[in-house]
Amino acid sequence: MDYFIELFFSGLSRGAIYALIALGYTMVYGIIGLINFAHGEIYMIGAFTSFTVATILTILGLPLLAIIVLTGIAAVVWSASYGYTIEKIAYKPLRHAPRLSALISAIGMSMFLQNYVLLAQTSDFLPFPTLIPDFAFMEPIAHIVGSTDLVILITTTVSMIFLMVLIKYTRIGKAMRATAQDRTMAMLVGINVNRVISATFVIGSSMAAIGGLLIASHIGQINFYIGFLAGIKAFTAAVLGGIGSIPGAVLGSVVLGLTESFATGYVSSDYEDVFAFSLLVLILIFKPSGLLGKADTQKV
Amino acid sequence: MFTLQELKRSALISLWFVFLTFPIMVVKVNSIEKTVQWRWMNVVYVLVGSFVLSLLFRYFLYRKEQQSGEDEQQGDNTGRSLIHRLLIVPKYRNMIYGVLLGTAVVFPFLTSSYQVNIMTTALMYVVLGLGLNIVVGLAGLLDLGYVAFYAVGAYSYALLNYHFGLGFWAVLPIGGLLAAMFGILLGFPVLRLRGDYLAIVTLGFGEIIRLVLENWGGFSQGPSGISNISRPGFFGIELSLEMAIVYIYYLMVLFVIVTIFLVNRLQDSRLGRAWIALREDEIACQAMGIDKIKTKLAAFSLGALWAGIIGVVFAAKTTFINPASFTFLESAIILSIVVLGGMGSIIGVIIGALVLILLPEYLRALSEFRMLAFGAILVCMMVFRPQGIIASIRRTYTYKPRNRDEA
Amino acid sequence: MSETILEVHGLTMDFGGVRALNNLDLDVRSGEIAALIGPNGAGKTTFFNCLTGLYLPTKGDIFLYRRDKDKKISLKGLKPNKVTEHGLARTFQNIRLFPMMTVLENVMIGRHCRTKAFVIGAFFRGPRTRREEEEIIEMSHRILEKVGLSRFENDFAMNLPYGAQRRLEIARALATEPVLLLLDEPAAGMNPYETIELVNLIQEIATDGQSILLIEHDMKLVMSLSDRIFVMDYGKKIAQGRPEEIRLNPAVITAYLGEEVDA
Amino acid sequence: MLKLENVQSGYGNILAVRGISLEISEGEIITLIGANGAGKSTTLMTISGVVRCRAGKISLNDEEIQDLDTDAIVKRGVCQVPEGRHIFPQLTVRENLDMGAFLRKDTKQIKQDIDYVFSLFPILAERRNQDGGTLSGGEQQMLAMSRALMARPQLLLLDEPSMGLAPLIIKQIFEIIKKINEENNTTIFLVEQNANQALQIAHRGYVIENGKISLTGSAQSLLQNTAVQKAYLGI
Amino acid sequence: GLTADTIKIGVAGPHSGDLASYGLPTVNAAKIIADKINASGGINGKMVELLIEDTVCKPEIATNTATKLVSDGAQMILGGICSGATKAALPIYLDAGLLVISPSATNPPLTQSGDYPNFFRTIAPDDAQAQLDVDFAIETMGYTKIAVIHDKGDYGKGFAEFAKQFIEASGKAEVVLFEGVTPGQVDYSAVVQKVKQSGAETVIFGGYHPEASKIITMMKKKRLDATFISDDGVKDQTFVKVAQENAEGAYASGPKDTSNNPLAQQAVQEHKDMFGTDPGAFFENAYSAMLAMTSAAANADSTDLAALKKALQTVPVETPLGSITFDEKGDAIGVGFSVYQVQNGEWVELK
Ligand SMILES: Nc1ncnc2c1ncn2[C@@H]1O[C@H](COP(=O)(O)OP(=O)(O)OP(=O)(O)O)[C@@H](O)[C@H]1O
Ligand SMILES: Nc1ncnc2c1ncn2[C@@H]1O[C@H](COP(=O)(O)OP(=O)(O)OP(=O)(O)O)[C@@H](O)[C@H]1O
Ligand SMILES: CC(C)C[C@H](N)C(=O)O
Ligand SMILES: [Mg+2]
Ligand SMILES: [Mg+2]
Repeated sequence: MDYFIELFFSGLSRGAIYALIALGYTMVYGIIGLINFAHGEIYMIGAFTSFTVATILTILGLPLLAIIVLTGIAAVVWSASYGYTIEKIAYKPLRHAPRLSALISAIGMSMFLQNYVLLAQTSDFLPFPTLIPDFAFMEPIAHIVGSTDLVILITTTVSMIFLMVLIKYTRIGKAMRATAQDRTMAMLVGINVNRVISATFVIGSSMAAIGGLLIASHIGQINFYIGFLAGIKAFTAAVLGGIGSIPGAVLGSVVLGLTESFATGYVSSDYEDVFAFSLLVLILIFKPSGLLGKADTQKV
Repeated sequence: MFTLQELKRSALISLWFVFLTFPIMVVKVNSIEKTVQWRWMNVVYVLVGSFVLSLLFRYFLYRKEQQSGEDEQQGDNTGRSLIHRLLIVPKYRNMIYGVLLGTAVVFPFLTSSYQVNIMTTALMYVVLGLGLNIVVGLAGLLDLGYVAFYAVGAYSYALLNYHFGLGFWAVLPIGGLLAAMFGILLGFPVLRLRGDYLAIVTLGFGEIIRLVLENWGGFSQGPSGISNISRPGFFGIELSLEMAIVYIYYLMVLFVIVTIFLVNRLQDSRLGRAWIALREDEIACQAMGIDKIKTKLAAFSLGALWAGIIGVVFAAKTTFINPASFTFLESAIILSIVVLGGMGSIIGVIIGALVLILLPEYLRALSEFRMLAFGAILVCMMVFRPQGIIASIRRTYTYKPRNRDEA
Repeated sequence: MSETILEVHGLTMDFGGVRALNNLDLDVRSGEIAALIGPNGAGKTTFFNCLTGLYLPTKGDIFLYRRDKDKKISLKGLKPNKVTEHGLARTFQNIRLFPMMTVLENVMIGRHCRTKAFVIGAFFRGPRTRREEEEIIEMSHRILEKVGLSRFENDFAMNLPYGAQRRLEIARALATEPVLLLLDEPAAGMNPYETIELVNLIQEIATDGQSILLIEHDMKLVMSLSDRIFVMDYGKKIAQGRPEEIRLNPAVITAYLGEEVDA
Repeated sequence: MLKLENVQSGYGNILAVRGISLEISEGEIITLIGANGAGKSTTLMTISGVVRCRAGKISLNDEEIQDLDTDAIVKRGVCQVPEGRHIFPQLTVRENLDMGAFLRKDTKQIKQDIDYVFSLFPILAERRNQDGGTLSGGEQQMLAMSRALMARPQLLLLDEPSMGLAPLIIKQIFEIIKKINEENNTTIFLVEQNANQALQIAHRGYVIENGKISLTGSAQSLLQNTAVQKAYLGI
Repeated sequence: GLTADTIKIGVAGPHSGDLASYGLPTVNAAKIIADKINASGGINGKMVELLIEDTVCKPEIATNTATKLVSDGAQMILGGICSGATKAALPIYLDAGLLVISPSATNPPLTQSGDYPNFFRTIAPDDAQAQLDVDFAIETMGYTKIAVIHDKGDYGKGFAEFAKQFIEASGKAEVVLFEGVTPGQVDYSAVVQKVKQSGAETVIFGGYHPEASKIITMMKKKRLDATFISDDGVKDQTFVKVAQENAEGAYASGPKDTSNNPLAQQAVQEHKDMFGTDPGAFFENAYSAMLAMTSAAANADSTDLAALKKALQTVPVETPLGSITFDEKGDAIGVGFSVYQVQNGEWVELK
């Protein structure tokens, strides 16, 4: 039973990690229907920015809390700026183009950003400073849930609720939903579609930045390639949950995390991804629009 | 040509890029030794570089918008660009084909075996691109796991060759058919998924196949791969490496020709029409009596067939394979070929494959900037030519009065 | 004439709480033009969707009689493409053409379910396949001539004027050689002039013996064309009869017509 | 209020509107009639900025708007019921209506307006929590009209508002148009295939042929014009 | 023309993509030595010219790279970083009669199969290390329950399979867990829980330092106190830097300590001078390979394969790895292994 609980929490925190990235993925997909393959790279850039800023601040000798806050802000600012700029360069000119063209543009962008960081920084793995200390009160259960896990779980939950409220109840959220469903009509009811899309990229990228900061400090190392696998997994999770749906992204991530964890624990980690993808296939066969995705209602 | 306002805007943009690239390009920290390196020169590069590039970028965007009147228009069959006109008139088309074929034949005599070798690779991707084009370009099914079928082909040959000593020619059809079977097997449960859901599931399948190959050591020799695979036989004569390279090159030329011929026929058949219609409107298609699943499966497995065949060639060409050659990135490249070339257009796919496969090779001069440039070029090509290099020029059917009296 | 070709019993369709079709009975006879009318949201399109296999009805039966094959076919639960093969073809309320295919090709797609060539045929293109292709083109061309679209033959469907697109949908459906042709608001969005041309076209098709069931809100068209009219409201059939009966039916007037219409 | 001078616009290399000039004064109902493909919808789309104006000038209350983005034009009080309805398919009827009032901040008034449109179209009230995409064709048309009313525009552009509606509802739609014109002094630009009925309620009309205005005059005079009668009224 | 006065050395390896970090240090080593040789008049008067080509560690690209190097006139090859890509390219080099020395391709059959007589390496094959690590775990430390983890890569998994085989052969200990982890995965806690569940006293890990540091960090986080034993892909200063205090106490095998070797110190210093940073993975091996290759060419005064082979096998070269020659099969003699432990943030050789 203990083992089960340990695996459960392992899966949960892995799911929470995926979720931080998947949230941004799903938002961007929701609004422009684009699989933004560069989203993983935004996360990676968030991690690098955090790394740079945190190191500088450590050298300056600031207190830990200040470092965390300032690093978080810097990561969000820069990642959001990258997200914004990428949209303007690589996706906006393709609004009226076939959707696959934007997909290829995204793949190109992802390659570009990887190699950009590789060249401007380094190809090596860099040690990421431990920003989140071990909380004393967590010590009794530290072998099950660590302090970082806890912070990630909380952040993910808060982000999810924040985004759900944002989308459901705020003006910008309404504008996002409208833009996602019918761009022309959204313009015709007075929504500035360009601004809404930019805002979505900014918010999604900010989520990725927070993810970059927390995950890097959880893993303790970064390099230019960390965005790739994380991006693919997060995307899988987003689809599993029903792409475009905020709670779906989180649910999908958790399901994916748990599957991988239990597959590792009870079968073999050799095949954890095989299990993950098989689960995806199975779920989609029975629920073709994901766990919480709205079925595509097409009236004829 | 550039107004003051444009210059001002570019200046602002370049400032923005300085800000953007600051933490990555200017600062470099060493967290162990607690040192910070400030590379101020990079500010200057970024400033100047982004100023110029932003001017160019906007200038070309502007040009594109001006031109969009000419060729973006999808509906119009006449008044297209020169290349389209060349390709549509049969006389010119045959001439172009003739020239291409001639070049292909003499190519090995004019260049080094390196050139021949990468050209062979490019031709392999031409066929892969044409195969995926059936799935994505014609039938409109976004397949991000195409590489799985390629792997099936390659491993069929490697394993059959390793265990049973079967030769290239024997395995060629087997590999293709196995891959096609996999296509049907995998396609059956998932083909009712729509658009991007299908994309992610196929991506998943691609990964599953690769992971199984990687982990099931007893079957596939795992990550260390299979080496010493025989090259294609040439009437039992042992060929030197140079000769073998040229031989495989000619084989590929032949394959490309056959593929073009067959894909052309497919495209102009009842089945091909059904694919295109399916891509345009599934519901209307069903209402016209088209069996959605059967038609999609046909596309999926035919695409797989070609991937499998080229997989066999791949294994024979490199004589060594391991699962690392069959990652998602490979699928992404093949997909890029199809989209970049122009979805659904055969010539486009050929050009796309040549560009995308030869480009990184010729970009070797840029050494470590190679993949950076490759990514940037992909983005630019899409931004400036979203419909692909050669947008689909399908032969359209015309009615020619026959058996009727000319009244 | 007057043999029943389509028979619907107690057809019911629920969407969550909404009962879009409520125990509907209906029959269409060979060679007639029948019309289905009713207020917006009455369930007319839903009825077509149930017939053609796009929706699976909650309850009820659908039978198609094919005298030529001496068969009674239950259509309920069949896939849309099977339904079309058995002989129901339809047009859509919101035009659903293949926009990037030419007009001729659109009609050729209609021939799909009456032809056979598949992968092998495509690769080898033997004499059978070639003959089949010729026939497809020939036949499609004839249909286009009949509906008066042959001058657009090589234009992309998306570039056609609206009225022509509606006709093209009809042509495409005709190409499947239907036993019964279902038209969903064929005159919607047409101007009076085009509507008149459409009436002529439908009449012409009918004179070839084609049975037709159509949905329409244009009363002039309905009254002048139909042999029989069914009226629906809230998923139920509230009236049925010949045009002159329907026009005076008080239930129909309150629910739908508002006042007497003059045809 | 709205003035078009030599406006040209189109798609790709097709020029659908080839130099149209027209004028609407405040409080007027004018109608634009023409054959299929004549460029009516394109004209409306150009006014609201969805289709770029390639040449000429469009001014709204003496301000040039041809280079503004659609949302900016909408903010100036223009609202359109587009051809093809453009219902937000995954928003409920209620949310679709809310979206129509996107630019308004007077929450209370919005509530009242929703009740008002529900009273106009009771079937929508019944379907208020159903996804817009699953409505029947006619219901969608009613919703599109209602959504436009929710914006309380100064200038309402209507593209075939009667399409797909039952005879009873068509009558009602025209009554509503007349009513909001009279009560709210909303200026209305109406495009209709149903030219007869459109001209019944309009003050003035324009006839468009091949992207150009071929005829204009009071609604009465157009109704009596034999060419118009023959081509557009089906008489 | 020019070829007469220059010796062209091809440098092939991953210079872009995810494995670039293993390939680029070799390029640097080659550049350093080439510059030094050219500054001092070349090899018997011939200047060294480098042809640097990217393989991305992919077999199919490696064959293109190989044919390119061959047609560009390369006379010797430094590299083949990954075993897989190297294996694919070797037949082409062999056909052209080129010597290949790899700093890092450790797959045993490369030398042991005898298929590639032109192949040499300055790193020991995986089986040698695995034997050493297993002996250390069983004999020295007395462990009886061992978990073997690998990164599913050809190197890591190869190593792990040897380790497993040797443990089982020893009869004194038991493999309680044999698993692969996915490199790049965001989190390894599940597999760590599984190790814990298995009751292993030690983990033998086959793979590279990024995964190793993630795993060891996670082990500490999950309060698992099994020891950690690994291979030379881990015995790298980066491992200590990245895993920080979690690395303390970890064991890894690696080439015999050469940090006292003045040549090694000099090599590192040269790297700092030229590139301003610490060298990366396999730098010393690459440096040694390049030295062995160039001095063989000097000794043989030719780039003929047979002559080079003879020089390599007979004339010892002083390198950062010590004084090395090569055996019949192509493995370096003298690049023995020792076991190291992280003590106070440094790898310390255990005697
Ligand atoms: N998928 C669905 N989910 C929920 N309700 C639906 C769905 N499809 C149709 N309905 C409802 O069923 C009713 C009947 O719709 P239908 O489209 O059949 O009407 P109709 O008679 O064709 O109307 P119209 O003349 O306006 O086209 C409508 O009220 C509609 O809202
Ligand atoms: N999205 C589009 N792309 C290309 N051409 C278009 C597009 N929309 C309309 N057109 C063309 O522009 C011309 C004018 O079309 P428009 O829709 O304005 O006509 P309309 O008068 O509104 O006709 P209708 O009565 O059918 O609504 C037509 O020739 C049409 O084919
Ligand atoms: C750099 C590493 C990937 C090389 C590894 N030792 C191998 O044999 O493949
Ligand atoms: Mg309907
Ligand atoms: Mg219109």
